[in-house]
Amino acid sequence: MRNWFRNVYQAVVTVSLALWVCLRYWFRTYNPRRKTFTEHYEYPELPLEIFPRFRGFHRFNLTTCIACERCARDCPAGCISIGKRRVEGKKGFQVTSYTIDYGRCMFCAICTENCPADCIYMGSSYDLSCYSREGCVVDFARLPVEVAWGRATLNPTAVACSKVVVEPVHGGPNA
Amino acid sequence: MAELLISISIPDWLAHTIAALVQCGLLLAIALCSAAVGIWLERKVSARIQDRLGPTRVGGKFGWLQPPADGLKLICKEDIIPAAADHILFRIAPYVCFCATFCVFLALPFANGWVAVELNAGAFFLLAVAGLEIFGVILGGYASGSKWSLYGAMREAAQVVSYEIPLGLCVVVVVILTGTMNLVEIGNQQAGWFFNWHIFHDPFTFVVFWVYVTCAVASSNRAPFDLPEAESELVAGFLTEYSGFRWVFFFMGEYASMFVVSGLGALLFLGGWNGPIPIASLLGLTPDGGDVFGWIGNLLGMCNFIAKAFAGMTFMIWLRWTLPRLRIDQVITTCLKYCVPIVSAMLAGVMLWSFFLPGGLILHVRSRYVAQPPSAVQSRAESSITAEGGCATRNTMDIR
Amino acid sequence: MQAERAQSDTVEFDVRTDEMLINMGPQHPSTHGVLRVVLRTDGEVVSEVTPHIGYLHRSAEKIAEKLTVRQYLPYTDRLDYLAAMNMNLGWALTVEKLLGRRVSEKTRHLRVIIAELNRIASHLVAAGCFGLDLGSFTPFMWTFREREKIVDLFEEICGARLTYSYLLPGGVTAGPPDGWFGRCEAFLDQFDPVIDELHALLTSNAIFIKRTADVGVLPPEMAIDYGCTGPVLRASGVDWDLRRDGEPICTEMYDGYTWQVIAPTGGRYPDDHPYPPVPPEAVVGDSWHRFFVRMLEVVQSMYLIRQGIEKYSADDGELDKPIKIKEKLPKGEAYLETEAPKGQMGFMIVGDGSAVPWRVRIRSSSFCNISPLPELCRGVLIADMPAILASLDIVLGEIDR
Amino acid sequence: MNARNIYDLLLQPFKPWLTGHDFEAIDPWIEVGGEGLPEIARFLRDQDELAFDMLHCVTAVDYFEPDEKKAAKVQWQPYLELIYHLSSTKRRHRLVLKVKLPRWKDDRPGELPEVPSVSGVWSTADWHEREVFDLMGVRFLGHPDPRRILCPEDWEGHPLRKDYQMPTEYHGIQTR
Repeated sequence: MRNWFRNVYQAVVTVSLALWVCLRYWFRTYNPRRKTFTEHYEYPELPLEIFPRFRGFHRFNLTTCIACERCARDCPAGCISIGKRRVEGKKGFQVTSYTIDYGRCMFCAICTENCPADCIYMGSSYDLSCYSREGCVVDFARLPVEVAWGRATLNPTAVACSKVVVEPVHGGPNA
Repeated sequence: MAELLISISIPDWLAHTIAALVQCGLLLAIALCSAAVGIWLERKVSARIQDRLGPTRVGGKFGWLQPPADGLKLICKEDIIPAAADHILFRIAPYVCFCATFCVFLALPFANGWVAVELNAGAFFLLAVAGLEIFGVILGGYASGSKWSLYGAMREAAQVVSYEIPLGLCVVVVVILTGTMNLVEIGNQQAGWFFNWHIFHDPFTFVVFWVYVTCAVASSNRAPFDLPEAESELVAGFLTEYSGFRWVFFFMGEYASMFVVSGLGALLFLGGWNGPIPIASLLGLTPDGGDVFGWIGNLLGMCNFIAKAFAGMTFMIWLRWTLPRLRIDQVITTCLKYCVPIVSAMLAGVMLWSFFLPGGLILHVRSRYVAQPPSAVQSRAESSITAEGGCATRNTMDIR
Repeated sequence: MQAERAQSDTVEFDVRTDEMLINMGPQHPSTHGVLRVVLRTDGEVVSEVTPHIGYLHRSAEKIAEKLTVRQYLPYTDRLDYLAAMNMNLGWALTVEKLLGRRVSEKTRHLRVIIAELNRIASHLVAAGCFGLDLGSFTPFMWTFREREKIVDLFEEICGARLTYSYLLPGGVTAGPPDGWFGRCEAFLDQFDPVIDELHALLTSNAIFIKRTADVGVLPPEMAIDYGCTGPVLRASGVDWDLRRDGEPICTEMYDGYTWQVIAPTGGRYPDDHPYPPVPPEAVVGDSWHRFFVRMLEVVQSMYLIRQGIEKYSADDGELDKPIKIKEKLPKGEAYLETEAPKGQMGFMIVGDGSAVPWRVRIRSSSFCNISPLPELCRGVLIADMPAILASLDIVLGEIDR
Repeated sequence: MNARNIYDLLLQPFKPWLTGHDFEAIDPWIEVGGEGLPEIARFLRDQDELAFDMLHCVTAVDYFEPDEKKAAKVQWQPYLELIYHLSSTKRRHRLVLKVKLPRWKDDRPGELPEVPSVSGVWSTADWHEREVFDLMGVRFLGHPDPRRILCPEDWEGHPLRKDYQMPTEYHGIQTR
């Protein structure tokens, strides 16, 4: 019997306490200075605040890359592949393609650690998506100039530009 | 209304049909609106409690068009009937559920005399019809052909059937107090200042009110008693296999029944359409002052009633987003081991109280020490004995 | 136990009932991922539980045989993704054990701070999900909000919000930015009252107690027998924490720190704390204790972080640089378990003289913690299943590896 | 108590089964013959001064070099090694037990090597042995539930073996 009364008492007290805690939250959120927690992020309207070290989609500087392939070797996921070509009469290579498969990349930033030319680093884009696995493959050599040269960060527009396949005007010499 | 139509020489049958249709339309509008507002309220309140904003985009800053938008989205969804389901029952179930809830609105008075069907045994009818809602849930759960749904249905059956008992007892307490089962009369007896409300009648009714809240929450399947659709245990319980428009019907049924139990609670304990301060009667907005004044007074009363019902809904929402869910055995234990004994004891208490102090605690003290009784009390209707009730008769003259 | 009694009742009354097989998961709201549990039920009573795992198997051990230890580090993030820092730490310490290296004092303090912050984050998720599985949604949102703040701190220090790859073998990628410790302390200060709110909403709540007390009791012998570790083991009353009782390489990380191992030995908690008392219904080793141990551990972690910040600021040494990417491993094998939030996370590395390990073994805490599930869930009600599962606090990424 | 003392303790009753040890390794280990494993395990658990009540991990290492050029360089003959990590919550010491197995029973490829199960001694071994069976292909005699645990029931081969070839197709699903 005592247990019965204790249970009733406990239930009433703790339920009211819980209700009170929730009520306090409820009304605290109307405080214009506090606001709700989510109100501090207006994501689709305003971009999220990003810290300087954020490891987003890469930025890559095509002009300084020496195609040493260290990043490609170091990458744990093996998502970087580099196409290169010897330049006649010059030292070193010319980068013809620098592809990162973002379907596999895990943004660990190991590729940026040992780059001798400091040409790849982590950018600040985070909202890049596509509908197909092929779409995740970004060739930095085909990006618009300011992105590929590391001046702008990788963005959807740039990626879309890089995917445009320019068809030859006629079907080629044998057509 | 039918009389009005007949008076402009419209045939009897047509007049009655038109009147019925108009009333049904009005009630349906109220039922749907209450569901829509309830959904919106649920989203906003839960969001605030959880430090979020809730819907903000659809329809301006407060997202008040969210429920219609949701409805639109749900209508556009693919309508799936599982292969293992009993097709006919599966289709019927949501409508049964919603119709049952809708029927309750028939007997729910919104203001003095503003009720579709004024029944002598309104309270009885209300409880009986509200109990039909589980029929739809059980049908839906059974017909889904899914084990999780079946669990939901069985839980619903066990839970609602057992909670009908304390719920009924709570209503009986008020019936004893008022001596009538007519809901309009019950509302009218609480006219005047807020201390005329049954909740403040005596300490026993105060406790009974909270028991009623518990049972009402349980019988409308709201957390912490939302076992039939316990999403962390039964996926979505009886709703698991439902999608699209059928799901909407279940959902509207739930919110409408929330409105109904809150409204019933307001009617039985919180003075119904009588505000805390009898503004209407102070300003003379009573039927005695003329039809138009009476009509305005009733409109005020209706606002009162709806505000109270929504306050009740808000409380249920607030409760839902605060508490964890009970287990099925604990739900039944709460009912049979706690609610039923408490309300039975309170029933006895109320009987004794109304025998010795029939005017209620505050009124009694007032009448003893304050010379002037409140004016509203004078206008109180004489108690009536209903055929079904016939228990304690309340003599309002004692107060004077 | 109550539910067992319920089962015996059905036998006594000799009601003819049919048993039903139900599939809980792999898509179920409360299996915490792609866990599949086959329930054999008699009405609401669960008579047999068979967990099926492996839906998230990504051959983590096989992948490790192709990568160097530095390269493998990002993969350890994906084991217990809710406590990626602790996974990094476990891997880093194992590599250091194999290489026979020790890090500087300053790095050690930074590691303590980071690891304990992540412990708080992980326990918050555990507490929130526990509430969610019992049908209380609000604490879940609150704990995730607090976790979000920790994640923000981590984003600031390492640039990622889930898979941190920060505590590397031999050191860290970069030291904390300016003012980071200030923000860290600010977080701890505002976090204090939130704990009380969580206690008000869950721990002391009558319904919560009714749902968790005396449910899924794991006796200490059984817990040890099944290799349960971490809060699950400690909630059974076994005073065992690798931060204090582990191998030297783990324990010396916490040298000079004062804190307590939270374990209800003899039914009592070690500290006088301002948190709710143990309800009379609770039995040591039940779900309630597992929850409560986590909540108290959060407070201990906060002490540790505060001390760590003090020690780090006082230390004028240097942070260590991580090992080279092609660092050669010696021949031999090293096995090390560290105290991750969910239990003891063990890595074994077999080196063969090259940079790539010959074999890597991951002993995951959740894998062991979930293995007594069939025992715990025998004869409970269906609703207790999620409660027990949530109290074990499993992460499928770690179980299936 | 360190591994040397434990070895001395084990020497008395189990001398024929102790086949090797290394006390200087990073984790000192004792190697035992497979047949004696359950008795030794029970002894380790039940002896009061040992009290190894917790089995942390059961795992196996495949010492086999699929690359023929490299295989010529390695000293060891191919074998499988089972490793048991034990510790005692009471006595606070730890031990590594090892069991050496042939890669195939009787050197017939496809015949899984066998070893007695210790799941009767420590329940941890139950799932861990299932995992070793699944990924490494060791048959545990007397195991209560010898099924695969991580891979699907009908998976072929044991993926953690060094000579494992990933199938290109599984039930019509491309795997690479």
